[in-house]
Amino acid sequence: MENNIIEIFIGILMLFAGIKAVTSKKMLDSILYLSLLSMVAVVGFVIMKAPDVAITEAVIGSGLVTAVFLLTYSVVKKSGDIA
Amino acid sequence: MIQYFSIILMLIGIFGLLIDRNILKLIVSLNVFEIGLNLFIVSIGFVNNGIAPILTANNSSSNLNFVDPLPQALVLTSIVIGLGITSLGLAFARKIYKEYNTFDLNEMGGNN
Amino acid sequence: MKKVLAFILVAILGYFMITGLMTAQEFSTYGNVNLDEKISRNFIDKDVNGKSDEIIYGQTSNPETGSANYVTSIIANYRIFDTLGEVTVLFVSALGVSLLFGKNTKKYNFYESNFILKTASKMIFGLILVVGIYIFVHGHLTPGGGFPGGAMIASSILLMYLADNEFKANINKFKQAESLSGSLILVIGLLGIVTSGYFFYNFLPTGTVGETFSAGIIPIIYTLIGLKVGSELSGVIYNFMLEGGEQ
Amino acid sequence: MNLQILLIAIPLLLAFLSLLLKKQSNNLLLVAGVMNVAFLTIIQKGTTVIGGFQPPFGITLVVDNYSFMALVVLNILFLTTILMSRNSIEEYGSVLLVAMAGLNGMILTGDIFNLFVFLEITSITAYILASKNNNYKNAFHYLVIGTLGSGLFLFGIALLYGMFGTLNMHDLSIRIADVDSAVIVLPTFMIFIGLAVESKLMPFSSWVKGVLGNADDIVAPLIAGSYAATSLFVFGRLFSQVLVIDSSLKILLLTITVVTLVLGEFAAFSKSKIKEILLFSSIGQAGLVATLFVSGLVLPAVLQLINNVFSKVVLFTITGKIAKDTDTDEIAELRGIFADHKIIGVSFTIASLSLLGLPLFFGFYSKINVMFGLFSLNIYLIPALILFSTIIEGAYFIRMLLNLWNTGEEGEKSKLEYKTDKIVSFSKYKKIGVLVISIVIVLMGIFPSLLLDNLYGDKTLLNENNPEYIFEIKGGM
Repeated sequence: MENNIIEIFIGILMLFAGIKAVTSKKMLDSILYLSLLSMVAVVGFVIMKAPDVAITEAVIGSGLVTAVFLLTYSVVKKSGDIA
Repeated sequence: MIQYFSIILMLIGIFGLLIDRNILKLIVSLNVFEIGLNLFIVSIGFVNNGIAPILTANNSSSNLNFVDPLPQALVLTSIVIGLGITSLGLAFARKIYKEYNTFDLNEMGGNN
Repeated sequence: MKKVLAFILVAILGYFMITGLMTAQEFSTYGNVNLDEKISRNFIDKDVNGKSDEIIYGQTSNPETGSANYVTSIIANYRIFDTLGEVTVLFVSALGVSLLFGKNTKKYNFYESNFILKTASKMIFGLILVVGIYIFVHGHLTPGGGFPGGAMIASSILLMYLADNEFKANINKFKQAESLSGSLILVIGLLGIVTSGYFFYNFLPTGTVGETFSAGIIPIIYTLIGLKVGSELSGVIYNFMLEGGEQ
Repeated sequence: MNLQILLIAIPLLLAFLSLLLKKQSNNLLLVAGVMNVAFLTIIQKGTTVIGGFQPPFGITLVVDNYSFMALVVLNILFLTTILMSRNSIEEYGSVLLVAMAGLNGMILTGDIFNLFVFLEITSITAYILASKNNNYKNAFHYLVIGTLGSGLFLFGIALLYGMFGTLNMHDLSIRIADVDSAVIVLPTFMIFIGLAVESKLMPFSSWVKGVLGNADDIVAPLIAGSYAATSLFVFGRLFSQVLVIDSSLKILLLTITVVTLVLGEFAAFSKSKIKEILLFSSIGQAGLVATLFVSGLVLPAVLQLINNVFSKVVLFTITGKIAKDTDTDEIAELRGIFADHKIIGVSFTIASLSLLGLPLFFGFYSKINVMFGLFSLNIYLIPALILFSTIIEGAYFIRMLLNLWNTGEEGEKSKLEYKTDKIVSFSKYKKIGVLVISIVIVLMGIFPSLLLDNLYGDKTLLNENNPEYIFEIKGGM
C-alpha cells in the first residue's frame, strides 16, 4: 500500500513534468522540465527494482542528454537572441 | 499503476510531436516519449515483492523471487540509443539554426 | 484548433493502447508476472545450455556465465550481439556529429575561468573519473557497467571543458581509443569463433560467482565498452563545444 | 562452421578501423563490399547462435532461402551502387561501412529485439546520409518520424515479450499460432507502423519527398535501392511468417498498402520533376510489395521487389548525376538529354519499361506472377487496382521517356535546336554499371528461370506459390 502511494505520487509528478516539457513556451523551461522528468523516472526505475537502469538513466538520461541540450541552447543563445 | 502512467507519458510525447513547431521542443517530445516507453518496458518485468536481479551476500540464491532482468537489459540498450539519436538530432538542429537563424519551423517556410 | 485535433488523435491512440492491453489475456497485469513462462527463468538459473544446480553467491563456481548481476550477464553475455549493436549506434551517431561539426576548430568559452574553479574541478574531475572506472570494472558485481561508466568519464571531461578555458583534450587521442577499443571488442568476438566456433563465445573460465576476477570475458568486454563509450561521448561533447555551428 | 557472422563483423571492424585510417575509408568500403559479395558464395544455409547459447535464449542468425535471396540482392545492390558513384562518397565512407553491417544484420537476425537494434543502426546511417549536401531540415524531419516509428516498433516488441515471454522470431511464431489472433492486434499494428516508416508506406512516408527529392547520385540509389529492399524484406519476414494476422486487422493493413499504391502512382503522375516522379513511384511500388506480403504471396512479392529495386537503382543513379551536374531535374529543361548519352538513355529506358512490366523485361515476369498469385487467392479488387495503377504508371513513364529522348516540343517534329543545353558527364563506372544492370534485367526477363534456378536449383518454385518452401529453415530451433 505504501508503495502504491509513492507510485501514484511519482506518476503524477511525471505527468506534470512531461506536460510542462512539451507545452512550455520557453525553450529553457522545456529542457529543465525534461531533466526533472528524467530524474523522477530514475525514482520510478528504483521502485521497479531496476538499479542498473536507474544508474544509466541518471547518468545518461538526466545527465548527458540535459548537458547536450543545454550546450546547444546556450551556444545558440550566445550567438543570437532567441526566446 | 506506474504502467498506465508510462503509457500516458508516451502519449504526451506523441501529442508534443504533433503540436510543437520548434525543433528543440520536438526533440524534447521525442525524449518524453522514450522515457515513457522505457518505464513501460521495465514495468513489464516487475514482480510483486520481487528483489533487484543481483546476487549479493544477502540475496545469495538463484531461487529467490527476482524481478525479470531481461526487460531491464533491453531498456539499457534503448536508453543508449536514445542518447545517440538525441545528440544527432541536436547537431542537425544547430545546422538548421545556422541556415535559417531560427528554431521555429513556421518561420522557415515550407510545409513540414 | 490544431491542438484539439492532436488531442483527439492522441486520445484515440491511447484508448486503443489501453483497451488493447486490458483485453489481451496473455499480457500479465503489472506485478503479476510469472517468470517461469518466460525465457528469463533460464537466465536467472543460468541453465540455458543444460540443467544446473541452484546458483549460490560466493559458492557456485564455473557456471555458464559467471556474473552475479543478472542484467550484466544478459547484456554482456547472453545478448551481447545487442550490445555490440548498441555500441555501433553510439559510434555512428558520434561519427555523424563529427561529420557535421568537424570543420570547426575554435572552442566556445561560456565563462571566464578562475583559479579556484579550475583547481576545484580538477579534484572533482579525478574523483568522477575514478568512480566511472570503478563502475565499469565492477559491472558484473554491482549495478552499472560499461555504458554509465563511460558516460561518467565523458561528463568529467565536460566538467573540465566548462571550468577551464585552456583545457585541451586531444580529440585524436579520443578517436584512437574509440577505434582501438571497438576493434578489440570485435577481435574478442572473432576469437570466440576461432576457439569454439561461436561468435563471442565466453572462452575464459567463469570463476566463482561474486568474485572480482570472475565471469570470464564479461569484465574485459565491459571495460572496453566503457572506454569506447567514454571516448565517443567525449568526442560528441567536444564537437558540441565548438564554435562555428552558428553565425 | 557458419560464416554468416562475417557479413556483419567485417564491415563493422573496418568501420571502427577507418577512424584511424581516415584517408583509406573509401577503399576499405570497397574492400568490405567486395568481400561481402565473395562471402555469399561460401555461405551455407543454416543457423548460428551468438555466444554458443541455444535458441531461443541466445541471438540467432538465420540463413534460409528467403534471407539468402535478400542477402544476394542487398549486397550486389550495395556494391554496384558504391562502385558506380564512388566519386560522391566523399567523407561518408565510415558511415556506409556501418550501414552495410546494419543492413546485413537486419536481414540475418532471427531475434526480434536484435532486429530493432539493427533497424536503429541503419536508420541513423540513413539520417546522416540524408543530411548530405546540407539537406539538414529534411534529414531532421526524417529523424523525428523515424525515431517515433522505431519507438512504436519497440513498444510492439515489448508487448509481444510481455505476452509470450520470448524474443526469438521462430519461438514467437509458434506461440502466436497457439492463441487467438485478436490478442496480437495491438503489437502487430505498432510493429506495422514502425516498419511502414522505413518501407515508405503512405501516411508515414512524408519524409521521402524531402530526402529523396534532394539526394545525390549515391544517397538516392542507396535509400531507394538497398535500404528499401532491406526494409521490405524484413517486412515480408515479419508479416508473412511471424505475425499471422487476423482478418479484421488484415483488411485494415491491406487498405493502407493499397491506398499507398494508388495514391503514390497518382502523385507521381502529377509531378514534373524526374526525381519526384521516381520517388512517388517508389512509394507506390512499396505499397504494392507490402500488399502482396500481407496477402501471403511471398514469391510474387519478392520478384516484384527485386524488379523494383534494381530498376530504381539505375533510374536514381542517372537522375542523381543529372541533377548534380545541371542543378535541375525538371523534365521540361532536360528535353532530349539522352540524345547525347545513348548508353545511359538505353539503360534508363530499359529500367523504366521493366518497372512498367512490359514483355521482354523482368518486370513482365514479376507482374504475371503477381496477377496469377492474386487470382489464385480469389481476390479480384486488388488486381484491378494494380492494373489501374499500372496504366497511370505507364502514362507518366512513357511521357517522361518521350520528353527525355525527343528533342522537339511534344507533338511536333523533333528539331535539334530544341535540345537542352545542359551538360552532363557520366563516368565510365556509371555507364558500365547501369548498362550491366539493364542487361541483367533483360536477360532475367527472357530467361526468368536463371535467377531462381541458380538460387534454389528447383524449377517447381517457379509455378507454385509455396511460401513454406521459401521459409525452409525457420528461426533456428
